[in-house]
Amino acid sequence: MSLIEVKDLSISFGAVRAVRNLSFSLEPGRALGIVGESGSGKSASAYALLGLHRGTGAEVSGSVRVAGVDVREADDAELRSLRGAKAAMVFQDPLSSLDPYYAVGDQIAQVYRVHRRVSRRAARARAVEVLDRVRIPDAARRARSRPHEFSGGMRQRALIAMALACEPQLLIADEPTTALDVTVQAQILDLLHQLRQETGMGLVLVTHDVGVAAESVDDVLVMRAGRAVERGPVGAVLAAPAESYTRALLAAVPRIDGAAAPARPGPADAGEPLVEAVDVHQVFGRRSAATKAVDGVTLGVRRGETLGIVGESGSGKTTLGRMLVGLLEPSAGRVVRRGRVQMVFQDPHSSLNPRRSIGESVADPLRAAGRLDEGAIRARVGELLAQVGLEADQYDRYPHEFSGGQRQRVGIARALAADPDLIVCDEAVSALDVTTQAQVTELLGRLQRELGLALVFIAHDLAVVRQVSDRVAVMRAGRVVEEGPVDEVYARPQDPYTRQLLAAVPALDPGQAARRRSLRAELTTV
Amino acid sequence: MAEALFTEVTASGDAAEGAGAVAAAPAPGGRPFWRRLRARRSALVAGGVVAFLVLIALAAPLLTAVEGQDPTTYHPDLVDSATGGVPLGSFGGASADHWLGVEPLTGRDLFARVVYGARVSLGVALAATVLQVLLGVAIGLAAGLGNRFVDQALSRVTDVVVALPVMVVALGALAVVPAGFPRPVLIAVIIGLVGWAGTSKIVRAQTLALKSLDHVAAARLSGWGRWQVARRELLPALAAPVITYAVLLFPGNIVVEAALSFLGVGIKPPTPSWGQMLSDADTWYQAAPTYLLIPALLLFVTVLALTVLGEGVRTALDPRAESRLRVGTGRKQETRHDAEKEAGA
Amino acid sequence: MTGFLIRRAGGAVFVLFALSVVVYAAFYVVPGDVAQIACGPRCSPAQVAQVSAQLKLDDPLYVRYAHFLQALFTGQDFSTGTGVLHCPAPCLGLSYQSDQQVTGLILAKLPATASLVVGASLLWVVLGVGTGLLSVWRRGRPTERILTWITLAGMATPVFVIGLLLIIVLVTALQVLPFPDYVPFTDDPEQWAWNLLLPWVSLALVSAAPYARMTRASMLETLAEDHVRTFRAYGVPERTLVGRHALRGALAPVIALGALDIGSMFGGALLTESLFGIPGVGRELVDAVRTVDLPVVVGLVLVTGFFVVLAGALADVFHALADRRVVLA
Amino acid sequence: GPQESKGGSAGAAGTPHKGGTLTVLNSSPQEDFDPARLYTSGGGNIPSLVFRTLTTRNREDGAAGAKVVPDLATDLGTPSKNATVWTYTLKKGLKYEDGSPITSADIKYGIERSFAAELSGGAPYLRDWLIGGADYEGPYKDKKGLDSIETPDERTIVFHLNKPEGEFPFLATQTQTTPVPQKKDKGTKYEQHPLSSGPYKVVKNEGDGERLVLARNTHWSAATDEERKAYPDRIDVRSGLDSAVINQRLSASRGADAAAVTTDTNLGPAELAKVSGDKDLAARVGTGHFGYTNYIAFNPKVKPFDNPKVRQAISYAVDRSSVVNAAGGSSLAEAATTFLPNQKSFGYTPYDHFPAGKNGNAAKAKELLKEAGYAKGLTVTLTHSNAKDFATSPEIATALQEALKKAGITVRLQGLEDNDYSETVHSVKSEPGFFLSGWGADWPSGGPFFAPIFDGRQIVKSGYNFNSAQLDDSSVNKEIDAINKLTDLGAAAQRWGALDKKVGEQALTVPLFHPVYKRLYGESVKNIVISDWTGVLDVSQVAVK
Ligand SMILES: Nc1ncnc2c1ncn2[C@@H]1O[C@H](COP(=O)(O)OP(=O)(O)OP(=O)(O)O)[C@@H](O)[C@H]1O
Ligand SMILES: Nc1ncnc2c1ncn2[C@@H]1O[C@H](COP(=O)(O)OP(=O)(O)OP(=O)(O)O)[C@@H](O)[C@H]1O
Ligand SMILES: [Mg+2]
Ligand SMILES: [Mg+2]
Repeated sequence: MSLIEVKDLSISFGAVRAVRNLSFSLEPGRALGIVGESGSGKSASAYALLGLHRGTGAEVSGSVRVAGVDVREADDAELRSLRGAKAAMVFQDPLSSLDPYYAVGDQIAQVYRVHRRVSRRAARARAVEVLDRVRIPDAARRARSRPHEFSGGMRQRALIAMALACEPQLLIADEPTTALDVTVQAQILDLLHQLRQETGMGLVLVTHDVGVAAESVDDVLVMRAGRAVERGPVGAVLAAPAESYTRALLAAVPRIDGAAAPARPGPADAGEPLVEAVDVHQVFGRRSAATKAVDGVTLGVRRGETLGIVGESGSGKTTLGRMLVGLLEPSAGRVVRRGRVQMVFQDPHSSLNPRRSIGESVADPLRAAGRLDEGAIRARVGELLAQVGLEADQYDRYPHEFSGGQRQRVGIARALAADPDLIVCDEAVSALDVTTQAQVTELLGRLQRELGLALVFIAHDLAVVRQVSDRVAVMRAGRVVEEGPVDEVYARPQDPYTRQLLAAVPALDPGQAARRRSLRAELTTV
Repeated sequence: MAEALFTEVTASGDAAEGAGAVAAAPAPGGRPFWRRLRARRSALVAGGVVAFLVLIALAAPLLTAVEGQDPTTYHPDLVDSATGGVPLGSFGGASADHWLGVEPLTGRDLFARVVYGARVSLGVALAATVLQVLLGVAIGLAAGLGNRFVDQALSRVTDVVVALPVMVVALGALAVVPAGFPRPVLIAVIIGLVGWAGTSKIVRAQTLALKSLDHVAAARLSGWGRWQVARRELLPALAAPVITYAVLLFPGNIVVEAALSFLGVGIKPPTPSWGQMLSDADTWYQAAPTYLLIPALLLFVTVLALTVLGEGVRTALDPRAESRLRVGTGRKQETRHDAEKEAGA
Repeated sequence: MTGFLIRRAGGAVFVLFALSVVVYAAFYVVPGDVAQIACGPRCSPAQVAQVSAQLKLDDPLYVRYAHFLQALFTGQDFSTGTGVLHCPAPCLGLSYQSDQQVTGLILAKLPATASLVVGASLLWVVLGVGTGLLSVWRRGRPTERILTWITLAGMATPVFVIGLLLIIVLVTALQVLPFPDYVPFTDDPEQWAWNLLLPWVSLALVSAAPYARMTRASMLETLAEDHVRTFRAYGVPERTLVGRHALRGALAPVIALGALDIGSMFGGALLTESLFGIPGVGRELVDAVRTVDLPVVVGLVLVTGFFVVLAGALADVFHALADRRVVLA
Repeated sequence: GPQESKGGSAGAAGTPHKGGTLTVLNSSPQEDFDPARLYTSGGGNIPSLVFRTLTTRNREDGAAGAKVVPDLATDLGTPSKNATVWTYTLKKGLKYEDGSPITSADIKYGIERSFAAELSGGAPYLRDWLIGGADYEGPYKDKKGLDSIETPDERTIVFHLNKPEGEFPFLATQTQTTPVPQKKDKGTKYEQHPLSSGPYKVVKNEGDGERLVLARNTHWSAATDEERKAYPDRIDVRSGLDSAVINQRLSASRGADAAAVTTDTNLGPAELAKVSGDKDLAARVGTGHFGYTNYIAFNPKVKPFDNPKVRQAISYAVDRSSVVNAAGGSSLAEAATTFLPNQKSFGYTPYDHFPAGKNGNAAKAKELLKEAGYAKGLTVTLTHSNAKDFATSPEIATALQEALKKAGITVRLQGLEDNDYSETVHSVKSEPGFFLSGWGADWPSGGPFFAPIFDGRQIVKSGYNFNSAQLDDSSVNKEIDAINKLTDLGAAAQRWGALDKKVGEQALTVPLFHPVYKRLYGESVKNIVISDWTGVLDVSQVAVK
């Protein structure tokens, strides 16, 4: 019997038909990757596997069987026994997927006790065990920490630990690595790989990143606009895609080791930097609780130039970006700005006002400038939305009606609306599938050529950074450990940390991925 | 390359259909808030009730003219003087002349007093609530947005206001303000001045939570001034808790007005108010139940209607509420959901 | 934490100081001749003047305020006619009307009010939060409807009406409860609770509705959050989601509201106190205001102000403990 | 005429026995328990169980209860020929609760300490009447004592007055004549445990008089005290209760409440309505008449009330039945046309100079207004208090407003908070022209009832003034002096009545009503006595067994 059997699944949110006639199946122990552009219905399909659309406004039709349970017909109790015990899910957004009020270990223990009749103590012990299994250091102690005391990567691992608690036959992971830097991403993917080998569970990995899929799955399902476009063994599909869309998707994947980016025009003027930071520091909290988020950084960005910033999670990238645009006053040092600045925010959740339509948010800078009349504003917003691959008539829709990637694009449109001289893009394309990503980076490139726009491009995806940047700065623990022209740094990394980062980048070729995995193991054990 | 791909994708027929997946529902008529509010039947009914009460208050002279009574004329002949002034006849002396009967002791027409009382009670409570909300929002916002010193200072001032007995304030105010000053206005101002602390605390807490969100930062980068940012990004989000709380303040204010009457510093007679009626009627529950029940019932209806309306407005203000409400009761089966849809179609 | 406590203590001093100034200022305008009231309406002007001198009412208000502050730190001596009455250091003075030490007077009244407020607040929080919880978990069921209506009706009815109706029903008609008659906890805890039950219920009924509404609103907010979806996806039953996760999220606003209520109730439970004859500070305050008994008013306002500040600070600490993301500022 | 005061039928039945605990449910606490600070005769019900005085009120129902009788003294006092010197002799064997003897020096000291500013609150008469009283500042400041009180021996006390006062025996009922031994005086702290001379002593006084427990004073001897019956063994006073709750408890009469009375809470109109519908309850209601008049006061110094026609017009326009209704109905108020209460002891002489009938005579009022030059009507302001007392309160004011409307007089209401009201209407400087007022007797006689309101020499320029019309008429003043000389109280009463009738012609006040007290008591309460002096049930007579 198959672990998953989906037939003719369709999901619609009111007038929006997110998934249409999707059918696929998964055998026990196998791994399926669902890839596709942002907004193509990947998350919606994954939710349907556990019946999570129940009670929401979504309408679901077709048949879904998971681990022998007919998800659409099952009653509440039956469904509950499926959820977590036989099939567990790791959500797209690790930052908000844990309850802030309870200790991580207790949350795992709680889930365990829902499915196993064991004592509280036994459940806690089990929580420590699985936390240890996902390599949370000092698991017994950290089980008592609350989520906010965990870094992003640790939280993601805690969620996986929760999924593992009841030893499910199936793990559904929705973009488990999106918000993570490459080193952590690699750790998580390696972990999933290992677990699968050890427990023999099935895996559904939802991702927009073909590279991630290539590293971790047996089969791949390519989705687009709610439909399955192509499916087959991962090696075959990636090596010889049958569909034009899949080909386009693969072609758009930026490569770290491929041909160098097309020759970029040099900075428009070599004069004074547009924005300049001189020995800036940022300290959060006071005395014993103080965190040095940025610790003495000096850098400048010229007109028409792109500065890439990479570095591990928590290294101070966002904080630096906020200081550059003036949202944060440096605790020490100074920032000089000689033009209009904008920012694309890292968290697509909080960067859009949930109570205002996205069109209104994009129109904000236009209205603030006060030069255009109502009609012209609407027209201009429509134009901007189209430029980032959204529809002009989505003006009146609200943020929650968009997928993660779509929201990120709204943020970019808003930054562009202000007609800035410099944009700080904080993980601006991290949740975008490669095609959309390519489209957006191309747009930014064009604006840079035409208007002399300067960019600060913060990302964990080294390949994208390489593609768009002139120079790159590598940050660690609030300091810039290495800075230089992008080819220079990628080709001849000086700092050991930079080397570690480069080794963590996922590869498209499954064979190469395996080689890298062992290489990483060496690097980390050394 | 990427650009080519993009054009290809959008040009293909498949993609055009795919666009349907992300296309918005056809542009709705009217502003979304009103559309969402209209969609909630309970809110409409409640709104109707509130409008009706307001109408009664506004049309008080007209209504009493129709009845042929006024709220101040004594009818000593309609009460039984020997047994403490109980209205003669059943149902508190209700008759064709006196639709709701008469007040014990005085024989004044109860209907007239109730409709005129609506003017004062609703008016005072509304004015007081508006004042409380305005002050509370202004001070809460200032505390939430200001620097540490401003925040500390305003928070302590809030504490002082919470701790200040309303009696002391009322007595002081009554002594200072000239006797000719309209009393309902004065009472509304007093209640407003001592009762904004709750709102300001809520607003401050919310502001602190909200101001760290990126969309507020984005609005600042858009070039708005401080006030504009507050108005566009903070106030809409504050509206929900503030409305929830204001709906609670409103009946509270009616009761405070009653308590002030009870303490002798309230609305001046012979002006009727519901609060005053309630505080006069408390001992009459057995001898003349309608005297107590009518204002109590009206007050209850007002509160209920306002609560439901407030809930409706609050939800309608929040574009996510539709899915949010259902989330709470996530027990409905998808299949049943479909079946219902079909049955309804 | 220590810094927080120090700042809060400083804030409290400021609040209390401001309160006493406001009250002194109010007594410039509040009508009522203290000496005449203390002496009685038929006192001759000469006698009133004597009383006025005896109470030191002839000094300008700021001088009296200075004396008040001094007495607070150094204590004060008063003449009883035959001897001297020493009022030790935190001396709030003597009542103009009854010649009692204000400190003692307040200490005598405080336990009753504390009993009333603490008991009632427990009850109203349980009732309010419970109703709010049910209104989310059992939306539309009869129990929920009834409870919601009861709390709303409670809010719409003055406490003197509710209390009286409860007396009629529970005491006079059904005879299940005694007429409330305050018994100090130290005398007989059981009788204490039994007698306070009715006041507690009355006060709880009129105060519960805001908690129900706030709980409901924040629970709905929390239930829509991502982490609740996580637990739903792990088969955690709805009951646990509502009762454990959503409720926990609703705690902060409820605590904040509670602090506000409990603090202000210490000065404001007067209607309940007078209806049930509970010898508490609320009634004392109204009497003191009526008789323009400045030392008693100042003393009571300071004590109630202290509770307001205390409740506010406790709420902040609880909030920070419950939600570690909050930094005490 | 007045209805008879009477206890309810239920309690009157059955012979009273000693024993048991009497519960008293009150709304106001007994804040003052110092004999120097109490105002009314005997200090009211509860203090009168602890404090004996030279004379006291006769503990009998109705009019007989308005008589003054000896208490500590052997008789009502021996006046000198012109009634300026009064001599009293104490009974033999009088003792305090500690067994020590009561002496005349203690009574002198008790009176003296009531002059101390620390112990203010008593009635003004001793200060006004005793020679040197006006300047005496009490024994704490002025150790010499008051020369006008002599104690030639332990059982004799002599008072020297500055003018003839035939009503001195009434004054001697006040608690200032309670003996206080100088050695036991603790100044303002004395009230915490005052030394008892009566049948009960204070064993518990909590919350400034909120909770009092009285137990038998074993040194009290019934043989020396004809007035106090002292049936119960204990008296438990609980105050600070809401009046509605007190009446609820008394009507339920459960447990200890069956043996409960109240000394300060009347049945309100709403409760009366309920009680009168229930036979059992109605039988447990005591009715009393206290000498009190509620009236409209004019200040003729303020226009247009300087014009007697205007005052008369208003007198005619008044609708007494709606006023009586507003005061609680005919069971709780009796319409009044005379200033003096409708009781014989006050010298009640019926008159109605401006007959308004039951519902007012608007026609006559209009006519008078026309004569006064207000043909087109008149607008006046009526000042009242906002207290919920059914006396000077808003209900009464609005009733008048409505009645005067019919006569073409527009009344604007000025409701003042309690303190503000007292200060405003009792100060010559701020006194309004037209306000609600009331006056009660310090003792049941015309003297203290009539003189403070109409005696020109009692106008107080700074301080509380009760002569609201500010009448200073030498013929009135002379007659007052003449009556004060009379030691024959019956003859005096007659002349007070005549004087009232004469002054009434000036329409300086419009008498509205005399209140009637109705009070519930518990099921097992016996021996209800309600005198016209207090109008309320006398706790010293009550039995619970
Ligand atoms: N609650 C909702 N209301 C309306 N439309 C929605 C809702 N949730 C999702 N959608 C729409 O459904 C489509 C599919 O969304 P889904 O979240 O499955 O995308 P996705 O493939 O996971 O994209 P991403 O890679 O960006 O996360 C999108 O067009 C989105 O706009
Ligand atoms: N408001 C704040 N208060 C306290 N500490 C903060 C605050 N913002 C950031 N930090 C801390 O500062 C450090 C740098 O954070 P920052 O967000 O700049 O990292 P980042 O490089 O952007 O990481 P990521 O890749 O995860 O986004 C982290 O340790 C973070 O915990
Ligand atoms: Mg998704
Ligand atoms: Mg960041």
